[in-house]
Amino acid sequence: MLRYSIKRLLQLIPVALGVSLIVFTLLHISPGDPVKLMMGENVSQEVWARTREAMGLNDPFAVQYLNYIKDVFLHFDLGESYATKQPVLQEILRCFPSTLKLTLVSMLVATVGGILLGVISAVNQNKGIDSVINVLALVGISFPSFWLGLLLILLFSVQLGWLPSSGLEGWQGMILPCTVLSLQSIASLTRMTRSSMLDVIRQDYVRTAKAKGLSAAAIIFFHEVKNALIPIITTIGMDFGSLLGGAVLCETIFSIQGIGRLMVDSIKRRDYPVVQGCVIFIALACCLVNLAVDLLYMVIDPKLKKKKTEE
Amino acid sequence: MQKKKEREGEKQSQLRIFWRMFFKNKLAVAGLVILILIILAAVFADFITPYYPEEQNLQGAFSAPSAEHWFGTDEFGRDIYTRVIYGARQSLIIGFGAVLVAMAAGCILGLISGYYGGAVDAFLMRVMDIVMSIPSMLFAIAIVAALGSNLRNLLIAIALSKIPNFARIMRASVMSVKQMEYVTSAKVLGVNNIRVILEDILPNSFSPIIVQATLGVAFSILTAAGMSFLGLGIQPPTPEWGNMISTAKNYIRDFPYMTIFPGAAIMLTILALNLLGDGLRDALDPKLRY
Amino acid sequence: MKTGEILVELNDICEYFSVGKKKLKALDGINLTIRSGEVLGVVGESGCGKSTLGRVISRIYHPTKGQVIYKGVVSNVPRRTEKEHRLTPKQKKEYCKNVQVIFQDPYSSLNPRHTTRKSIIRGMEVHNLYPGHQEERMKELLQMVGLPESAADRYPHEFSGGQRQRICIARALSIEPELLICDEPISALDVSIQSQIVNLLIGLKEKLGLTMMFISHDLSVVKYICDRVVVMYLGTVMEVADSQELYRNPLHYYTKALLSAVPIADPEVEKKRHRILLNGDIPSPVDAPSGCTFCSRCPYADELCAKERPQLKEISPGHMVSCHHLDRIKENETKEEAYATV
Amino acid sequence: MDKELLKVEDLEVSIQTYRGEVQAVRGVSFSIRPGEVFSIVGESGCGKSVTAQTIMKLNASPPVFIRKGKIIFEGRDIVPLSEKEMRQIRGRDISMIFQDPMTSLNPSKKVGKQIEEALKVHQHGHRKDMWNRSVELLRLVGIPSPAVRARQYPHEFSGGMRQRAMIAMGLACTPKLLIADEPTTALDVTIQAQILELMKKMKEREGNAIILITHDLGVVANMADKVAVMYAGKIVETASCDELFAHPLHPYTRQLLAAKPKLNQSRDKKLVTIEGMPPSLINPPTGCPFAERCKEKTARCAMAMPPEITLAGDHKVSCFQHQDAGISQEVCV
Repeated sequence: MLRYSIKRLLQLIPVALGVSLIVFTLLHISPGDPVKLMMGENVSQEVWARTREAMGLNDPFAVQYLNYIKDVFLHFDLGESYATKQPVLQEILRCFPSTLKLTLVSMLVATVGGILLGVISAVNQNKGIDSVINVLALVGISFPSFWLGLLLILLFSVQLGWLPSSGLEGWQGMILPCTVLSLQSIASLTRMTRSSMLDVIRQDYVRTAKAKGLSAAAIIFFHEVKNALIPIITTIGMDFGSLLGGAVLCETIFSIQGIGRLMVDSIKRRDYPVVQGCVIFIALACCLVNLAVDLLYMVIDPKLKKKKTEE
Repeated sequence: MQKKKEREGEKQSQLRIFWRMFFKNKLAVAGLVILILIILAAVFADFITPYYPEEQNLQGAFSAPSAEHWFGTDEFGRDIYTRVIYGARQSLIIGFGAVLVAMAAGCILGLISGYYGGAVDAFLMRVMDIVMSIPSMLFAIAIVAALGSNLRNLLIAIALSKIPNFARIMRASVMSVKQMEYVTSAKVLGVNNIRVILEDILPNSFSPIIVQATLGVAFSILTAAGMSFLGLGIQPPTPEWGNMISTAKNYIRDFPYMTIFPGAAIMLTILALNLLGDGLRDALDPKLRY
Repeated sequence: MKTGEILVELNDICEYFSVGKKKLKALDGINLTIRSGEVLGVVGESGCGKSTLGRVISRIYHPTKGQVIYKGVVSNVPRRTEKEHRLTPKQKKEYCKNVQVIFQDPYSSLNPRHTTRKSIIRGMEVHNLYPGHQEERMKELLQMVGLPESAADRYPHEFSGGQRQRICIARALSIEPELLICDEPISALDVSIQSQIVNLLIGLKEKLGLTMMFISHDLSVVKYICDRVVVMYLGTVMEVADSQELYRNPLHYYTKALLSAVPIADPEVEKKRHRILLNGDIPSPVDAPSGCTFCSRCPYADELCAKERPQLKEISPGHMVSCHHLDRIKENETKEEAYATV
Repeated sequence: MDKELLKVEDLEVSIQTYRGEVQAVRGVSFSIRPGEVFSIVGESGCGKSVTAQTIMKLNASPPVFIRKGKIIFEGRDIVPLSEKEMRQIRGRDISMIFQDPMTSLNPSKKVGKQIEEALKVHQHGHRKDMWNRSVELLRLVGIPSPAVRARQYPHEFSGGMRQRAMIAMGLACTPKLLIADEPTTALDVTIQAQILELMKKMKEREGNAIILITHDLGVVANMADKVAVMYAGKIVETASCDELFAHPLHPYTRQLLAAKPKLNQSRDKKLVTIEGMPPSLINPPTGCPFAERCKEKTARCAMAMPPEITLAGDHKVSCFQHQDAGISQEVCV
């Protein structure tokens, strides 16, 4: 188990390199001159040339990339923001807590809510409550989250005045952003849990359990849920990524100073080092969460544990 | 004569079973009908809208929905109904275009990866893992940031972020079809690799892709709208649902209807696609057939 | 080629698959011959490698070690040594034409998107046989396997398992192979359908003068159709003999146990039978014993068996057994018989 | 002793499918005495498994419905019983083992726990005792080092071992009836011999009756006291095991016996083939279901279903051939 964890951690290295290469290339080919972006359009020719040399912009692409990589991995230095002249990492770390708070709470809400609704729905297959949950889930995955956000603000902040329309302060402040961010995940998890449960209900061992004389409730809780959750857990890990993506929208709607908002603002300001840093940072965060989920997965599925540790 | 008819009926029956299953699912049919209506509206937008989408009328700005302006007008007095209908064009082009590109590229990669296996497979899947480790929304944002925001770049961005999805599904499907004994027996008969791929593997591994494509269109439309909402997608004054909501956001306290209609249009489209996708999946699933 | 001559020769065939870090030895040193015109039965339990053997002979797999020699020509060798033996693409294709396979699962062995016509004609197209007369040839084949002509335009899912197996047979015979490998062709079918297919195969074999390799776990069916039988266990050959001889006078303890384990549909016989119950399970081929593969379940096994693999020795003409302790087994049996008569 | 343990009367079971209603079981009657091994033999789709699962009411409803009939277990009809009442019977009075030992055990639960669970449902006692009893059961069914094995997961067991564990689970509460649905079909011959031997041994010990569902006449000959031959949802012939194999009366039984080569037969004997396929059960034929494939059919076979006649030695058969003979034979005896 420990060896496997270490192995998986080591596997993160090529992923991190790949991500940084993709992002670095993308921003390298983007239009606009970095020096002019940094120092303004009317910088003198001489200063321009000097800064370019100093920043290593005249080096070949490969050298620039390697230098960047060296800074990132050896010194945790993601460069410096053009706009604020602050180290990028500092900017990111300033914004990250809000994003983390938002996404983790949403993930928790989505996981608990989605699995619960999915189980309820599957157990009452083809009954009234199942249809209601099905319809809600379908509507849920079809709802554009930014639109939902606006509608909720309209209702709860503007009309009723119950909840704040911006920020993440206090539990009242969390309600709207987390609802908006988790809705899609709740809906898709509900659907997945339901179909996974229905798959498991068809399995032979559920019939065996029934033949032993177990009650329906005991079968659901001791035999079905655990096995049904095995495929669900992987999707939760993947979901974290889409939650981070969704956080960009959510932070914009509710004016939250998070990493997504930082990224969008930086794009508009053409502050490329920050964009670069954000993408790499988020990709690594996703990988780590996926790794954590994978390890959790092994704890639940004994077959996998054996297979993976033997490899 | 009658016998021949019967035989022909049997001949297509696999497709017919599929359609019968599909048409039994009323929600799926509803999804298909809504989608067709939306596509028709987008194509014939010129004929079904009373105004031009970018026609300004500052005196008539912010008028509430009325007989003259069904969905009201925006801050420049443009007719929102007209803009919503024209907005469908952008969304559908991006949705279907991105999925077509992603599907073509993904299927080829998945096919190669799944059929040949080994080092090629390992390399391709590693690359896919890397791309997938960036949340697709962020990946699209990064690409648009680099290339600039317009319809073409948005389409490319979304297509690129979707490729790994298709590649993985295709690979898994090819790998399971490859194990089938009819593939082995084709090889034993001496059929060459290319014919085996084209005649045996591709047609039989395509059905999960169809479902994924339908859901992919929905996802692409949502992403595109979200990007436009952030100001990173299609720029005003071109009507697009996402950027319409983005503008409307500023007037939400006083003129909420400006937000409602474009949002409802997105939702209706996505809902239709999801219904269609569910129906296709159920109809293609052999497990549910018996 | 005259009946009785050697058609296929297997020289020390090994087939290893890697499972994680371990090696699964599906076949471990197989030496066999198939003579022209005979029906060779291959029997054994799951994991014994009988299907893998069929797949090596039909070139679906390359062996890890060893050679398949077909009519004196080296035809299947490990992939990396293919160049040394100068196997040209034309030769490979020619080999496909000569050796055909029928698989176990009639549900997955037909492409669901091909009509029967397409399935059958495809082979003729590939090998350019019967140009211009393929349609007639297809009809002839359908009739030969007992299907109506109207079957030509239908898709696999419209047929039952038995009918599909008939289509598979027609497809395999369409290119007039010399050797037909039947890989458990009837085990997925019901008893009443099994007999239809068995009789069809026997009829076709006589009519077309085919050589057949019949892989099965059903010992009674093998007895019914095969001339010679190979008994396999965990990737090695235990015993080879003419069918009559093997069933009357099994020498290897595993063969004895296997035969005695087959239930016979006659309660009178069942009550009187002495059944040898083997201990334990069949080990996984991943950790097969290094000596005699059967030593973990054999009551006669000793240190020698655990250390050294017995060679296949000819005991009487055509009857080959690989066992270190044939004498002891025989001795013990005569004793038991003596007790029984007393 | 003559008291019947289980009596099934005129049972009809249907399955709803999208093609239509499949009449899987069409009027099946039989009875089993305590300690008896009753075998239902037939080909796939003949309704034998549906019958077996219906006795425990394990089928999901929908799509499976009991249309008609009684299942009388120890004098009580269990068809109208509620799910809650059925739970009292399942596992305690009747238990079941299934065809595929690979999928019949929960993959994410230790084998010992799964057996323990079978005990816990119907018995009260200390947890440790229950666990010890599970280990004991595993030992009884011949699993080496049971204390270690009980803590393992099903995927660490081989096929034969899993079926042994299933048997241990089935016999945990010493049921009066064990239903074995193709218990050895998925197993190799030498393992099949072990499992059949085990089932016999356990039956001697526990004295339970067994319903053995199988397609293999060899297994029937080895195990059964009494045999019912099923075809297209109907029982066409019932007799004691010896009687059935010695004097098979129904043409289907006879041809089925002749269609499979026997190990102790010489190969000159030509295999009998039964041409054609079993009829579809969506619109089953009104006459004898076997009429279409029968080599001895007469005009009336396709018209009406032959009634079941009882001949000497409680040998029941549904065939017009024996309708007249039925009386005369009885006179003879």
